[in-house]
Amino acid sequence: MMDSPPTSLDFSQSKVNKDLTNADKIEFYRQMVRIRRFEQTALKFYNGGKMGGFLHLYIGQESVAVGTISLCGDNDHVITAYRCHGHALTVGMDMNPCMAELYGKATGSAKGKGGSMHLFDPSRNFWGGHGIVAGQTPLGLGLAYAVKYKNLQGCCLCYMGDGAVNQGAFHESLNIAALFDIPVVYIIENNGYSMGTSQQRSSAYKDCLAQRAEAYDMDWDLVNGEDLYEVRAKTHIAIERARKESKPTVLEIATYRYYGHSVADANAKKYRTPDEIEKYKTYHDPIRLWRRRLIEEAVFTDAEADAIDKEAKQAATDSAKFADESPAPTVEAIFDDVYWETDNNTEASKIGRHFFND
Amino acid sequence: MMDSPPTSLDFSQSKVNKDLTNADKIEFYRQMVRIRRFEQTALKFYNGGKMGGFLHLYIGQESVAVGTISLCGDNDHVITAYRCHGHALTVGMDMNPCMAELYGKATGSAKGKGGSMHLFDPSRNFWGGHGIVAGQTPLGLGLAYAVKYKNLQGCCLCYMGDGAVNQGAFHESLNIAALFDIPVVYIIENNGYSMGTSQQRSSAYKDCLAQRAEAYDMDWDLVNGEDLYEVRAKTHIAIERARKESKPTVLEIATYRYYGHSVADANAKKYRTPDEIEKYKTYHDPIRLWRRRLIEEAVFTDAEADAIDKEAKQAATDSAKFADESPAPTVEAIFDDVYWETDNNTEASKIGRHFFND
Amino acid sequence: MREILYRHAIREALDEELTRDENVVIMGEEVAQYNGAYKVTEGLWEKWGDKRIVDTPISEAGFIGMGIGASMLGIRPVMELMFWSFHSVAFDQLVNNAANVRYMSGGLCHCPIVMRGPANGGTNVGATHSHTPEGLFAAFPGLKVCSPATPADAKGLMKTAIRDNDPVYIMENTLLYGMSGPVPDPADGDHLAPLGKADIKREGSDISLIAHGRSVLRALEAAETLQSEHGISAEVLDLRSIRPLDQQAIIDSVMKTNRAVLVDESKPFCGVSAQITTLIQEHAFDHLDAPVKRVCSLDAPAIYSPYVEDEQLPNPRRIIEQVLSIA
Amino acid sequence: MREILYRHAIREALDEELTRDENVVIMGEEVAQYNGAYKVTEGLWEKWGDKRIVDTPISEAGFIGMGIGASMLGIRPVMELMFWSFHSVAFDQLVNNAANVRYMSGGLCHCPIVMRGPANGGTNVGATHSHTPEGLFAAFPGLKVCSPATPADAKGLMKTAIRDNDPVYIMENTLLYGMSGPVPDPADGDHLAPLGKADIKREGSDISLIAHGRSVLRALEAAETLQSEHGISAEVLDLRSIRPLDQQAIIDSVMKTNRAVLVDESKPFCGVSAQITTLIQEHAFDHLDAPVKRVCSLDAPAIYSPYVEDEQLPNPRRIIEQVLSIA
Ligand SMILES: Cc1ncc(C[n+]2csc(CCOP(=O)(O)OP(=O)(O)O)c2C)c(N)n1
Ligand SMILES: Cc1ncc(C[n+]2csc(CCOP(=O)(O)OP(=O)(O)O)c2C)c(N)n1
Ligand SMILES: [Mg+2]
Ligand SMILES: [Mg+2]
Repeated sequence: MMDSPPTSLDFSQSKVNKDLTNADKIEFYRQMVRIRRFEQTALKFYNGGKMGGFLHLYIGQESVAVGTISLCGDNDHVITAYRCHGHALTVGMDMNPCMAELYGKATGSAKGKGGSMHLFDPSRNFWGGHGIVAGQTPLGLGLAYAVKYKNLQGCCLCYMGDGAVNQGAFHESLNIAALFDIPVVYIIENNGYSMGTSQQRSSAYKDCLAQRAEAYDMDWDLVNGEDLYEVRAKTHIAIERARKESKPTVLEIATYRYYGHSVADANAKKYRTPDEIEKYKTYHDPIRLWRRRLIEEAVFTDAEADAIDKEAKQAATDSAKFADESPAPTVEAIFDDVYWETDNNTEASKIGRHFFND
Repeated sequence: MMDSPPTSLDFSQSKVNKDLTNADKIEFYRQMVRIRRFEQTALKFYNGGKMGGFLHLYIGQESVAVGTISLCGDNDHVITAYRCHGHALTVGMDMNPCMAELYGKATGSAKGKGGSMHLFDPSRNFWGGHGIVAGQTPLGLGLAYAVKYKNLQGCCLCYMGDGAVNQGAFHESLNIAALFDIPVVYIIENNGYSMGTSQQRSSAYKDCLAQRAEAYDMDWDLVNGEDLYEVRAKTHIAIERARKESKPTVLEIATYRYYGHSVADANAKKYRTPDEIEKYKTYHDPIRLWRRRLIEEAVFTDAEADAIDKEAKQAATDSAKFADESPAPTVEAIFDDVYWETDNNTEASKIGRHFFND
Repeated sequence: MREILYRHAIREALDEELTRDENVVIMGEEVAQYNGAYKVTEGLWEKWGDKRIVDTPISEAGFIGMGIGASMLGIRPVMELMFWSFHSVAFDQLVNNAANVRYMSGGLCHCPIVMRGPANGGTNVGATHSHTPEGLFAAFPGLKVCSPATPADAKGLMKTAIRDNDPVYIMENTLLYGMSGPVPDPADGDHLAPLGKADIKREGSDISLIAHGRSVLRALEAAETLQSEHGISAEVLDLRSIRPLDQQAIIDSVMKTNRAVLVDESKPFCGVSAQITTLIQEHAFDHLDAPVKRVCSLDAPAIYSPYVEDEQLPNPRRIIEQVLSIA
Repeated sequence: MREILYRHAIREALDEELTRDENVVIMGEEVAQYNGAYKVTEGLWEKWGDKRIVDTPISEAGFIGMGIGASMLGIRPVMELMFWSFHSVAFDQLVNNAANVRYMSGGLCHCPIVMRGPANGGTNVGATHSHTPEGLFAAFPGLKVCSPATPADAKGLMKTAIRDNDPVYIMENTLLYGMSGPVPDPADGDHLAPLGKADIKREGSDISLIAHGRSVLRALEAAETLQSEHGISAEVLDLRSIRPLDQQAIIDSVMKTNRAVLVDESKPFCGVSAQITTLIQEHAFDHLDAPVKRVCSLDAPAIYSPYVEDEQLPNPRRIIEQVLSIA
């Protein structure tokens, strides 16, 4: 994680990165900044009592979602766990429905039904946002299975945390993925901790977690998440393997979260030293590093970068205003979205009783 | 499995085998033969309509239970799946309660409540007989945990089939075993098939299934199950590792079952060629090989071996008679053995209603 | 009408739907090359091949979750649980992902999947293999559950379920697989049975026996005896579908007979029968001449012994006893 | 009497039992070094160390199964589920191994284990984190289930559960953790509350409100309003234990008031309230002046929105509405 040795390879020269236009590179910056600004704003209003439940911030991990999803095409799908804001914004969801979802408003992407852990946008091939640790890993397998079933060339990127690798469903999924040649790419976003438990205290492993793939004769790789070029280069290999050979991969991307497990995490600074957090922020922050890199490459200027930042901040603020002013769901709406058939008032929905409130 | 190359090492010279007396060696023969005769008798009466449900025969695999359990001491525990007759007899259960359990009689080891899949004898450190594939693997972990918790030097041998390795609970158990240094020895009895599905069609793996242990930085070994000496030698290492270092191991023991998955398996000769079965019986039968070995070693004569066989056959026949003549459980007995407290008529059992038949 | 076996009725349903919709895929342990542990899928792999009929490893959470994920992208998986009892190792996928994904996404995802397999006691396979979880799953809004008692209903409900756009869990019965009954000829058109519609399997006026699955047959047996030996005319209402539930049919029957005995193979505590009792007492309170009685499996884990297991299940003797206690 | 928080009452129970019996071990995610996700186990790791207070990986099936196996050898594990909702990934261990191992072994094994953790809605954590599975588990013979509403009961039931020789599943409530109430001083002796004994939390004569867990508090609120605004004297019976169940107390109360409204945070279909309704209508049929009514969580997956979740749960308004409909 934060002590990963500086990469010796320069991944900017990988084909998939060399082909990038300046506009592409700036767009990645913009996406990362938008995630951060969105979440900082969310944090502020969460603390201000505008939201309920949990708020799991992605801040510090932005390069993972942005780097990996930047490689996705029309037939590629994305599914993740509850720490899902970054993926949601990167696939292209607007801030407004995302923020409104956090607020629990009717204008939220899930009409206020899902909350922070459950952002979804199937129109952008984004299948959530899932709260049960590793519960999404078989679903990701299924999305990829469907892509293959339909004879499409595509894959599913299925994200999870380092703590999630110890759920049985993930292992069942790995075996099936390898056995059936399913084009799924499992991405372990290894931020070093599952809640207050360090990787060392939760997982037995030899060199790294991704290596567990070997048990299933599956390819894997370890990625330094602070370098967007490396994330893209290595993920690209996995995605191509999925698309072209219909073979799965496990990627482990070393990253870090700046905040607690969720905003409610009272111990965030107990199980990690403030020093550890500061060190990461200073030397490994993916946004800072990318910005520096783009300036070095003369892709943009400091001023241009600042403008992007300002714009992101404004968009986030606007989304909070939008959310705040949006209507809450009605109590009646509790009964919508349970059954497709009742929602669509089909013949099937008219036979028998579906709901039982008395 | 049947094509495993002949072992180059002579495991009879391992310390744990060299220390064996002739009586010990004969006892192993006796145990294996007793399993086979018991099951042949069970098969006959199952086909004669004396039992219900399933009957999963262990015939062909006898050397696994006998070889491994022969190493157990007072603080070692055994738990297995539904194919449990071999383990039950080897830990020392009498044939009578075992056969009566198959018959569903009140004199059965579980009073007719468990049936063929659920033989138990905690007084002999034998914890079943479990029907849900891999469901026993966390229990085995717990038994070993308890041994360690009590500061005893011992372990738990936890058996499962080759198909069971793809259940999530097993992987969760492996991680915990390695992480917590639990003295559990997982023994995969690899008979090549889970029902009608060959190992190749159910599992993705590199060289073998036990190798999955590497994912957890755990020791493992591959064992040729037809050689009792090898089974003992390699299992002994694992058991010592558990007892002395409190470290888990995964052992994969190559073996074979002669009959179908259960007696009801109509396809037993479809997914395997008759030739494959015959070849194993002829060249790899563990009882036949052991007998030949002991004759070569001049441990016993053919006539003595036959006498043991005859005795086992008689004991099996007697147990069927015992079972047949035993009383069935009463309908009232259905409500016993649900709660410890009601069984023991404790204070706690007298407060509130525990059963709800109206 | 031609008579076919319950298992063949289901197979026919699967085969017809495989033909109708190329997105239908059958998945489960031993469903393909082995022909199904209970031969429900016999011959389908030979006919349809590897793509449409898929053998899976013993990884229920993994492959059922895979089916759910695939269904979100428009595949229509029909997943066999070799026994419904094995729901326990896939419970999260079954009750969280399948039931909630539509809700948590605000209606953006849907999950047109069918889970099927046998769910019953009576075959001496003991406590871990004899669950009847109709009520367990019907308790989760988002799921639909049905339990056919006859070959015709088994076929009709299966076909409807596969076309339904919500997750439908169909609980069959190993003891029914070998029973035959009339099923309309495919030549006469699609045979569909609606979810949510109960079926009066026997008309009667003195008491309502309300049941589902194999209990319907036990209730019919009891009804014969009640008529011939006690002069009691029992109506037998087959729920067929537990959720959606044909509440109206239940209430109508009880309003006619003023008495009800529920026959339900699940355990009594919080079983389907508890839910039906609650509905009856609420919606037909003034029409009840006696408390609703229940005949469930005796309240202990399923016993193995072939000598007594039958007594643990609802049987005509126990049904008649309850009827006589209130008639 | 001193007042302490519900969470501290539980901690005190754990601490006392850790002291009393060296075989008691606390296990779960974040229970040790982190002090528990909801601080129930705060300070215990510091006091008792690694052997007695064990942090586990996120492997519920694995570690709960481990606890069950250990309990068979005489350890007395108290397992924390960070949320009871996570039962779904450990269901097989919870309902097959823990509930059946005694039965399938003919009484040779026993399983003195406690599973505990919060089981409730109302904290805006959505459909996968808001299960109230009291009825779900009580449906399995072999298991015991309780759900304390007050700090005193939380402590007393916990201590009894740890000493009980059967598996006991205790469903707490995150919204109650921060509430305080009188709990007897340890100096005055062991404070134990029996499983299977309901507690009248408020005497009344016109109607019985029967509840458990946090619903008891909602029922008490409703009772106050019923008295002050409608002159209706409501009795509030706190079940405390769902299995074993104090059926007598339920029947006694209904025989006195002739009317009952059940308040139960679980979903209505096959919930605890359905079981209680069934018992009441059977055992107090002639004493009921009106149908038993229920106030459950509205029958949809738990909604996230803080603006409406409270309306999905039983609340005084909805309780009063049901009472007035039959009073
Ligand atoms: C099955 C299950 N168990 C426990 C939890 C509670 N929980 C939520 S997140 C979490 C930690 C997960 O850590 P990790 O996988 O590393 O992801 P991260 O939070 O670091 O992104 C835990 C224990 C849960 N949601 N689901
Ligand atoms: C969770 C679960 N899924 C499916 C089954 C049905 N089943 C029982 S045994 C078996 C095959 C297991 O094969 P293997 O593990 O190789 O053991 P073997 O029978 O060869 O000893 C299956 C699929 C089950 N009992 N439990
Ligand atoms: Mg993490
Ligand atoms: Mg096998």
